[in-house]
Amino acid sequence: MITSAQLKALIEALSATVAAHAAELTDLDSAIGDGDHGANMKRGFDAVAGEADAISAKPEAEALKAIGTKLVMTVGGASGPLYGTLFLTLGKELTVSPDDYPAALRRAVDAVAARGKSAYGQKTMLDVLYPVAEAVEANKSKAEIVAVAHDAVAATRDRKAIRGRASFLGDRSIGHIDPGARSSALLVEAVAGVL
Amino acid sequence: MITSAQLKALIEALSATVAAHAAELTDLDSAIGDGDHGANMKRGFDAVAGEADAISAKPEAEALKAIGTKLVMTVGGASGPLYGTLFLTLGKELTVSPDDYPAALRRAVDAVAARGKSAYGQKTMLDVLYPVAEAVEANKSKAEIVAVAHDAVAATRDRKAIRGRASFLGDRSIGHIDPGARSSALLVEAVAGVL
Amino acid sequence: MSNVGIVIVSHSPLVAEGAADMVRQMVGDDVPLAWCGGNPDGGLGTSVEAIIAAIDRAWSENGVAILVDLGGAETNSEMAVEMLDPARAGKVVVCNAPVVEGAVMAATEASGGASLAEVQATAEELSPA
Amino acid sequence: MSNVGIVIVSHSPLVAEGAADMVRQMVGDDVPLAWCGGNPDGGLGTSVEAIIAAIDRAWSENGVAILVDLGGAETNSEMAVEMLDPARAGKVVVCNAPVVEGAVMAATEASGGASLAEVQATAEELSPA
Ligand SMILES: Nc1ncnc2c1ncn2[C@@H]1O[C@H](COP(=O)(O)OP(=O)(O)O)[C@@H](O)[C@H]1O
Ligand SMILES: Nc1ncnc2c1ncn2[C@@H]1O[C@H](COP(=O)(O)OP(=O)(O)O)[C@@H](O)[C@H]1O
Ligand SMILES: [Mg+2]
Ligand SMILES: [Mg+2]
Ligand SMILES: [Mg+2]
Ligand SMILES: [Mg+2]
Repeated sequence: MITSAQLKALIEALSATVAAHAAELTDLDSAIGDGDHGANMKRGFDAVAGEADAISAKPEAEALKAIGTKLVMTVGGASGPLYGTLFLTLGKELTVSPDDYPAALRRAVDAVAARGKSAYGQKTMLDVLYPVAEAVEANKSKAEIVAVAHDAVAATRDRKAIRGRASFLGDRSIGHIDPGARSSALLVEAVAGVL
Repeated sequence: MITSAQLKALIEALSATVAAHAAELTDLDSAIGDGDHGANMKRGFDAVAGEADAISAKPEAEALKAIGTKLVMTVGGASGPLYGTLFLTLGKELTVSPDDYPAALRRAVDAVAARGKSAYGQKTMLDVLYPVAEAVEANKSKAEIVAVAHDAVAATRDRKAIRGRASFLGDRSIGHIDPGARSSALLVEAVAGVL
Repeated sequence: MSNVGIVIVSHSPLVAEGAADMVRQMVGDDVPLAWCGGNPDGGLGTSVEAIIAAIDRAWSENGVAILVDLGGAETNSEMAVEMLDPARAGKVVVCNAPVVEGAVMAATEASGGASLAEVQATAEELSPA
Repeated sequence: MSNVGIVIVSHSPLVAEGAADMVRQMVGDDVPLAWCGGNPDGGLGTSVEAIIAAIDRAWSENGVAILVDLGGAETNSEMAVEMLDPARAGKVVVCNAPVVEGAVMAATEASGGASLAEVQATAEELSPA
């Protein structure tokens, strides 16, 4: 069970890494999208951070749902309902089976795929989230999980985008890292730094 | 050959009948379209009337082309390029075969159909223009031609629209007169009153 | 009003408002109609909160058809529908159709008293399978 | 600039401007782009004169793809193309595609240096046959 203090530190770490990398995320999105992924993520996690006290006072599962709802309501791009669904589903699953983090994460990533009508390998955030879920299930160390996430980001470079705006570019999306994959790895790294 | 005085009277008669019936045309278009046919036609024929002197000073064929160009440039709805094409083609055909009005009219109506990717029987202005072209070819009297036009307007009521905005209504377009058919009959009647 | 309602969701508030003008020109006030566009800061994007509010404004007991433009507008609209009261959510569909042309066609169909399924099918005829 | 140009023609100036904003967000200044909307009085409709002027602003020697919304916008655009200098007219196509989605997809394709035929085909994939 994650404590209230950990929740607060988590929210701060997530919003800090998003803010620190907003320009990078925007640049990645400018290359193969509409150049707003940094601003979208920052809007969302700033809003979450703005309610850090109220959210972290809630029980773990409720806090995760509150983060998800906030992201859904504030991000404004495709990544909003996707990351929102990730946190909302984590909260729902942990309500049903408290402490079974690997199963909750797996279900949450499946829910993101359902929300996006997408799958692993299409050059999206799922290309990071699925390997991370697997590493968590395999009980890998935090350092290993973070390494898996960053490797998974790098692996999006050679893929052709099949979902999201980058898919409009067809073959020209090859050679670029997916912005949502990168933000996923940043979030994973922030979580690993706190828990 | 139509004289300059006749051309001027013709322009005045056309713009007068359109102005007098603008509200009616708009009402017809409100029922099965976007309610702008009266305003569109008035904008177009007012613009033509505003250059009545200059246009009627031109030789017949050139005058007809000038009317067509003016309509194309000012009507602002689908009827603009369609009536524009009618007058432009009349002018072109009369340049090639002066005085062969029946052939020029037939070719002009065919050009309207090509412009609209449409055909007789689809509840459009063509449902009037084709019967009129036929009546002219059959050398009917002016009164007969006008009667053909008005009968053709009435016949659009029971048809289902296949082209133009009214086609969006599907079966619900049945039971209404087509606004472009009505305006065609008004133009035919005005021409018959002058020539 | 018992006709199916129409909601227009675009990344651009200008597109959404202009499409609504085109719809009004075809159907007048016969169809409940609402639009939204722009992310929560007003930039290009969409807002789940604004979509929920638009569904509310265009509410009809016979259902509401949502027309969206690109990816994020669709995902955010689907999210918005799921966040509705379940009794309402079952009466709202996100159409797989172009936003402007779909809105005009869907609204024209709705103005004749068509069902939600008919309105959706009319809009979706405009889209490749 | 050698990329194919994009012209957006809507009955509504708001739709045309908003769609152009969405295009610019995807492709920046890599694609010649122009829009027009409204009849010659500014009401909903289209203007051949404005379309010709927009083609001029978005001119590229590699061609111009026009995206239109409904009937009159298409007919007026086809008329506008025919009124161009014949050498230019052969390099302009009116796409059978939804105006907003088609403009974004066509411009994205054009920004990669695609030919006019490729740009048109990309936009038209969005339309049922
Ligand atoms: N259908 C989808 N499934 C999974 N991930 C997606 C999908 N669509 C977009 N994404 C992710 O979202 C990222 C883009 O987010 P963002 O730029 O905030 O939204 P938008 O594309 O609406 O501008 C992409 O890089 C990709 O990782
Ligand atoms: N494709 C077409 N072929 C022939 N006539 C058409 C076509 N489309 C529309 N029309 C005619 O134009 C009339 C509508 O003109 P108008 O209201 O001025 O234009 P819009 O439909 O663009 O508002 C219709 O009543 C019909 O007679
Ligand atoms: Mg983006
Ligand atoms: Mg975006
Ligand atoms: Mg009309
Ligand atoms: Mg009109």
